[in-house]
Amino acid sequence: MSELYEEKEESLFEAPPMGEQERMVEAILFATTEPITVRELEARLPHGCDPAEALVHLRKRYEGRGVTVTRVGDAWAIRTASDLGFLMQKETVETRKLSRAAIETLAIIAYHQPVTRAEIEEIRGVSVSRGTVDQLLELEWVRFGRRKMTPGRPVTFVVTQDFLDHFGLESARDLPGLKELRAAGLLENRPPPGGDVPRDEDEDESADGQSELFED
Amino acid sequence: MSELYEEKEESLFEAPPMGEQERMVEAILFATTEPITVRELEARLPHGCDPAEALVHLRKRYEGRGVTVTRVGDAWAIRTASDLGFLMQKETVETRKLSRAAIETLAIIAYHQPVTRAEIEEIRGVSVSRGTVDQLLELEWVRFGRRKMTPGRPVTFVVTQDFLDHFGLESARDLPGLKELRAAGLLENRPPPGGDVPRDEDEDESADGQSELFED
Amino acid sequence: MAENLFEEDKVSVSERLAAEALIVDVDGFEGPLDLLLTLSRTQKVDLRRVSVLQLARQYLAFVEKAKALRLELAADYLVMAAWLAFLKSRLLLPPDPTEEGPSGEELAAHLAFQLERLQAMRDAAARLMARDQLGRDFFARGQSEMVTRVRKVTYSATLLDLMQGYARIRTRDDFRPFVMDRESVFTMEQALDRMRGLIGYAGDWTEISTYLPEGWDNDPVRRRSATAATFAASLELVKEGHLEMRQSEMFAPIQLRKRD
Repeated sequence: MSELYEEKEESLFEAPPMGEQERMVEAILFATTEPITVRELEARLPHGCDPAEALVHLRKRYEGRGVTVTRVGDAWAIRTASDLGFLMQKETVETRKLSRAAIETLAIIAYHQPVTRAEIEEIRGVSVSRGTVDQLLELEWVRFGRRKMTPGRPVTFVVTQDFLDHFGLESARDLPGLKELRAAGLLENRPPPGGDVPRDEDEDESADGQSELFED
Repeated sequence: MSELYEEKEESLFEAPPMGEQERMVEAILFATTEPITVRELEARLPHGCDPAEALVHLRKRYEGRGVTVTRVGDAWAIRTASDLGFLMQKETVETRKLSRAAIETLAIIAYHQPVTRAEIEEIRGVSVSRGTVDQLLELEWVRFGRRKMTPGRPVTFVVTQDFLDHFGLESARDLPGLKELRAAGLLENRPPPGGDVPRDEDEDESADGQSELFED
Repeated sequence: MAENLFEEDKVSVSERLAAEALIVDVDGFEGPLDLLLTLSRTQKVDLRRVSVLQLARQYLAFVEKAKALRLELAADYLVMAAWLAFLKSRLLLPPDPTEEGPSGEELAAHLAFQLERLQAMRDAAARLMARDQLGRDFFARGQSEMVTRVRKVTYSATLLDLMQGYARIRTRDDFRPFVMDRESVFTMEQALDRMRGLIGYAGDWTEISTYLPEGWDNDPVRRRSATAATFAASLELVKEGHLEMRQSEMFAPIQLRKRD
């Protein structure tokens, strides 16, 4: 392998050749169950390594194989190919059934993040029961995000890396149907006409969120 | 892949092509918690598969890679290549739950920073042992902040970037307040006597303190 | 929205049957918005083209029916009913140019938007849950590798631990024995004493508020306490046969008169 990368060797100086770096990244990713960030990889590899580039090579190498190199937010993990799930009955873990309220709340957090409790309630039309958010926090699928710059500075909820990992998403941008929902204006936080609630600043804020991530 | 194995296809009849079998064995070896025998593989693969042969191919494929297909007794497993063991140090780390005293001290520092030892003791209602603070310093979750302009000019403690990273926070200001904790169901439901918990001043104070640290 | 104005109240038999089926299942709804969404499906149109006027009628019919069947409806269903009745009148009457606030059409459009957004989130949730999931369709490494050469202890704690720890400390002091704040409490005994001295002069019907002790009507806490005590004392005196009490309707002033 290493001859492929020989032309780089003079600039890498002390760093191992790219083929070696790829092996190292492979070993580290195989050894753990949790996704590992590029930063962590950098810290664990010998000085001067370029894990981001090694990952590109490694990912290509595992294309179409029984296990694949998967991106999870800003981290990476090896996961079995999902078409082989039928072989794994033995490994399947029974997950707690989420209530319909919890599933809807999770979807709202994912698609509208960062989103406040009041906004979730506005969308669902009912108050969010304590158990619901509690359950999602415990699963570590959602966490507290940045506070909103609106009166009362309410906390917000966002989804986590565990969430992305669980649903096989590279990033929150890859949520199914996100673009269409955004184009249809359904991710907006439209205040009721007449403006009983002074929501203007909220508006600005939420535009920063999920919807604006895609402006580019 | 499958063209390599075409000459066998007539005997395999319904079995998937060898390339597929190799993928399946790869996924199973990756996901099982224990090394797995050829007989067990046979039981889990679709009818007519030849796991022994798939293993030969898979083993060859992983030759010289970061991980290898290794025989363990009469079973098979994927293991880190022996020359890369030095990368696995982090995997041998033993994790222990932080003690209650340490968690409480850490929480107080996070919510009230910059905070002196005397202030921590006042909030916790017990004296803070040296070991507790040392442990937090060693973990690099807290560090010394600037001295207070009060008699004795006591040192203060603040939380670090490592702390924020570890707990998935964007800033210590995003930590939820008591009311928000209660709303999320993270607090046993005890009615606050006399209406509100006297937390407002605290909140202002900590907002002041923290903004000093994070605004710039 | 204009075409709605000419719509007849033509609720078909099948719609009515559907509405009755809904009522039996009133507990199955997560609030008024959920119910409205279900009702809107009977219109079998794109949610963006849903007739809000028709929807308001269906909802109001539902609430009427539920009342007739004496089903318990939560307060928010009734609040929504009141709002929809208001919206319905706004949609039916020609707009009054002198009136402030949003037009009926704007309100209707917002309701339609809310319904569409809720439906969109439900669809999104369903699509999310239909994805391949970790531990069900694809899998993580079964065995993390343990190399025993280097041993180091790290400590872990989660954000939940941290927040719960903090909450534990901060709520520990919330518990103190319950002590009544006597300063702002006017007792029934005090009120009885006071009333006994005053009723001799109450030949005509007099409002109960005039019996409140002096100096207790500025602070709302003190006023509440004095009102409650005076009222309780009056009842006691009625029971003893010294007083008569009357009230013409709910929330009307309560009046007292000495009993001869």
